[in-house]
Amino acid sequence: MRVYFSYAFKETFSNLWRNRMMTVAAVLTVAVSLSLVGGSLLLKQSAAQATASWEQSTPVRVWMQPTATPGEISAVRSQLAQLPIVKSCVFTTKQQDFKEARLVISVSDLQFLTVADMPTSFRCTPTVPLDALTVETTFQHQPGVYRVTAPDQQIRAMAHTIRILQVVFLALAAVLLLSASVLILNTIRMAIFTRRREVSVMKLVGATNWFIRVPYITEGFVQGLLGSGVAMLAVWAFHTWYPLHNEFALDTAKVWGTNVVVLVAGVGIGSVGSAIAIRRFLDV
Amino acid sequence: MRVYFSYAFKETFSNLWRNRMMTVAAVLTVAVSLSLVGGSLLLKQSAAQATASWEQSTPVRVWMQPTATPGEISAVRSQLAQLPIVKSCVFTTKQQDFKEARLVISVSDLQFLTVADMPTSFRCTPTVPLDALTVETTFQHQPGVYRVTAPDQQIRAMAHTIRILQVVFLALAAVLLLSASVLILNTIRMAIFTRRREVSVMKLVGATNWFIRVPYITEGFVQGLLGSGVAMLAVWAFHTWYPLHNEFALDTAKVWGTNVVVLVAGVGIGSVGSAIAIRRFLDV
Amino acid sequence: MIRFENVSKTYKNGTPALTNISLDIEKGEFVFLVGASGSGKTTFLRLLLREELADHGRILEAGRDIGNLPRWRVPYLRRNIGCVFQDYRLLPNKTVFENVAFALEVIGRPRSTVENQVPQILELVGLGAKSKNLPGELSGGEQQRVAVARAFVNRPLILLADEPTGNLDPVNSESIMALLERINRTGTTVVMATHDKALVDRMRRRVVELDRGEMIRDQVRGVYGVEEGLAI
Amino acid sequence: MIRFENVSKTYKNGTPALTNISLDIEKGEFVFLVGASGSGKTTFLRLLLREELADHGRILEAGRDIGNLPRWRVPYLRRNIGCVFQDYRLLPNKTVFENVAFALEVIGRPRSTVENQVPQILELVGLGAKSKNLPGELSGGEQQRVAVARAFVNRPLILLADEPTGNLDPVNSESIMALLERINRTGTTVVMATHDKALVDRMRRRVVELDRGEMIRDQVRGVYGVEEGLAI
Ligand SMILES: Nc1ncnc2c1ncn2[C@@H]1O[C@H](COP(=O)(O)OP(=O)(O)OP(=O)(O)O)[C@@H](O)[C@H]1O
Ligand SMILES: Nc1ncnc2c1ncn2[C@@H]1O[C@H](COP(=O)(O)OP(=O)(O)OP(=O)(O)O)[C@@H](O)[C@H]1O
Ligand SMILES: [Mg+2]
Ligand SMILES: [Mg+2]
Repeated sequence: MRVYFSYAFKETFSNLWRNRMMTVAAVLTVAVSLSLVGGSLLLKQSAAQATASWEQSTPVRVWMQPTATPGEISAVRSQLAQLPIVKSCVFTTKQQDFKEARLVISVSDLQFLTVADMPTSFRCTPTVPLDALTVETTFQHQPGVYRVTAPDQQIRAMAHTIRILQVVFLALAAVLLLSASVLILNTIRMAIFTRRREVSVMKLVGATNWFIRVPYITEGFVQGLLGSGVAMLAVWAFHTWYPLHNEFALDTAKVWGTNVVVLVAGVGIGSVGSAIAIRRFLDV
Repeated sequence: MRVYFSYAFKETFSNLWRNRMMTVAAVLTVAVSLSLVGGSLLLKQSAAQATASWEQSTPVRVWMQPTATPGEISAVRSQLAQLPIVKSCVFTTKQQDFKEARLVISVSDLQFLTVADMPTSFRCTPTVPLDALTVETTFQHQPGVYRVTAPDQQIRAMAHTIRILQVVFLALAAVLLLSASVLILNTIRMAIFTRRREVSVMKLVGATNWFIRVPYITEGFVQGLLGSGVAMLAVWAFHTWYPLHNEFALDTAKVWGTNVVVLVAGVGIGSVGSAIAIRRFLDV
Repeated sequence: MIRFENVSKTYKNGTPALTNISLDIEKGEFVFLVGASGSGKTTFLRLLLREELADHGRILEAGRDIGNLPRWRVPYLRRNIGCVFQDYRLLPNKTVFENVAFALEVIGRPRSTVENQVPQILELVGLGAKSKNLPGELSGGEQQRVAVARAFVNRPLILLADEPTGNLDPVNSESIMALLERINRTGTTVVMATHDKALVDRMRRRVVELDRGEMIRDQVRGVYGVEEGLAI
Repeated sequence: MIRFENVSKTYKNGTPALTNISLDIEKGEFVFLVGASGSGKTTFLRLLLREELADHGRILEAGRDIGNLPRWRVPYLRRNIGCVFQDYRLLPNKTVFENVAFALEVIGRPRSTVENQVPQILELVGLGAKSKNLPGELSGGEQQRVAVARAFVNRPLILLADEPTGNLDPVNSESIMALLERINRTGTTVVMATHDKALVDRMRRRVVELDRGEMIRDQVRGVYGVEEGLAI
């Protein structure tokens, strides 16, 4: 057994070195594909995080008329609580709104404002940003309601765009993983093809099937490992050199999580690709 | 000469067919890479278009005090005209603002509004959305200026994101084109490698170097052509099945333009890749 | 040791290579397989290695029907059979030493055995000085001798040799034949396909002649051909 | 036709293959190249094809120093030389017909010539029935005959044959030799490396003997070896 391990080890690395051009190409392929997968995952997470933060920062606001009766207010409140598309609502009193107004309105105008002038309002977070529109149409003509302000048109377009981008990134990641597998499979197929004669000789001198297979499998494994190593560096470099700002910024844990996915994918693709290639093309 | 053309033609296609597994793999590689390039180009154009449209729809607005003197107004106007970061400005009079206000404010409130109450304002389009901030700080404390409203925080974040995405897409496209070239080169290298014996025989029976080279070059060309054909279909399918909405929607001409780029890239990569592979590995 | 029972083999493209061959070879025998080019000699040897399967009939080796052998047992069958191929079948990426060592490594022999026996056998075939060369750097006859060394190195029970002297000058042929005889004397069964008339005539061993796939002669202490007149 | 002037060749790994060879071969001559395995016969032929370059000395073919030939002229040189290799060098993806036709297509012969001459030459080497087979589906001797057919088909000025009968039985050898003689009678210079003692002794043509890269004999109407005692 020890003899065999040392044989398989030696064989794997001498094959990798002998076909170093091909090794480099395979590693490069995996690296490119997995960098893209990693990048897509980062962007996807980042977009998801930004969307979540926007949901927090731009609530639908249901403004009550300054003259609204407590009955009208509590009617709206209970209705909001029942609406499934509304995640949570906070009621702001005239005092709170007045305080907020003082922060945004210039001092010269402030003299005309009194607490009584201020409307009261509900700040509501819809379950998904696009539901804001529904909230708006529902409460617009409610008695005692002055106006409903929802995140404006651009915010809505943006949320939509981000959802499309998420779909696109996921699709890209899937296609790229597939193509990386096909390419590793192909590389190993070519390796086997160029060594067909070698394999036939091995079979004739009495090598068992596993004896022949193992070096190819470890070869694919090493290629996958190297490729995902490069991809992990690329993901890390991307994260370091192009840090995303504001709501998009990702913390280190998420980047590491992405790198773990990249590593597992690379190693899996390498081993599975070579195993399939051997099954299909080696006939051992 | 006619004999030669028919030979090269026959040889190219019988090679493609004999190594059909490899042909499929190479075509797939090119197709995947170029689909991504095409997709990236589409998204880039779409993002650029959306940004442009937002620039139009959310101008920086410089509001004058209702009491501003004509001198103050013209001072602001000339200053705006000189600012290089401002693309264009429109002056809206009290009447126009009043008309606009009637569209957004509910009828019950309208009775309190008079034309005289309305401020006058400049709607300005900054050269790039992010310059809005500069306009804001510049005019905030100008005499006669009531307030400057700029596209809000989210819009700015969005513009920033889109610029990052453009960079990322361009980088992706570059990396993918590079990797597609490496992969075609590698495929043809492998093709040559597996046919090294064949080439050495050709040389020994007196085939000239061009005689040997041409079928490989046309082989690469055909692979590139097929690959970009598939990629063009993918781009078209993407455009048809996931139409982008609102500001992102692209017209057919732009999609065709992208497809032309994809085609040229595929054919170029195929021919150049095989030419380089032959130079490097065929030694003829 | 080896028994053919009404064996026939037709290749996939319809070429009949062997027709209804029945034959017994005892342990320790030395058999020459002769016949014109394309008469089925190589096919005969490939059937013994289970590189091809017979269409009809049975082939028994050491009492086992090799046609019924499960796939995973085939490598173990082959470990008892050494073979020298007409086209050498050396690994082009490995040196002469590695090519020969390979036959031992495959069956799990320890490194010490390999380092002991390989130089010895290479010396025996006259290639001690070329053990670090790649097969591409050898002459045709030298490659043939490497193939012979590889077939010998693990002392198989049966030795199949297809034209092992086809590319060798008379002197080198002679020494390879001497080696084959030595191996045969240790009890190894040797089956050798050859065109070398002088050699067969001189050795006077059992001769099996094939003609277009049929066995037309099986002669103890035979000669190469009966109609010698033609060859001159 | 062919002239060697103090030619030496050492391979990159330091193996000396030919040492200080000087030799003249006239147009229409038939020369046997003999010598032990590894003595440099194949190297001699490869130098003539400019597959390798000599380290020292000059090789002239039809009055031209082939060492000075620009690279792009090399294919045209080779069109005048037919060659049969020890390892056949057939294209494994092409059928027998295509392999032979290839030698004509490469030099731009029209389709009609190809379709006319190829079946003819295949008939001549006894492979008319196998023209649609791939080389992998042929026996060793049959592959060798395909190689011979390919070398003949475009009627070259010089014919180099490396062991063209190594894998052939005496009857087939005989017919190949008859073919080579016929070609030679039409004025083609033939250089043939061989180990077939019987054949050389019977033909009584010029014999050049190499020994470890040195030319030790150049005999008109010679025999295979002088020290025949050893071979028996
Ligand atoms: N793989 C194959 N597929 C189809 N036909 C084959 C194959 N191998 C051999 N043949 C045919 O089978 C017949 C016998 O071939 P075989 O190789 O056994 O002959 P042989 O006696 O070894 O000849 P030689 O002395 O020339 O080597 C030949 O006619 C050959 O063309
Ligand atoms: N490509 C090569 N690189 C290095 N050494 C080589 C190469 N080809 C041949 N040799 C060596 O050069 C010497 C002469 O080889 P060559 O092939 O010319 O012999 P040969 O006379 O044809 O022998 P044979 O009868 O066995 O074919 C041998 O010692 C061989 O090992
Ligand atoms: Mg044979
Ligand atoms: Mg030789």
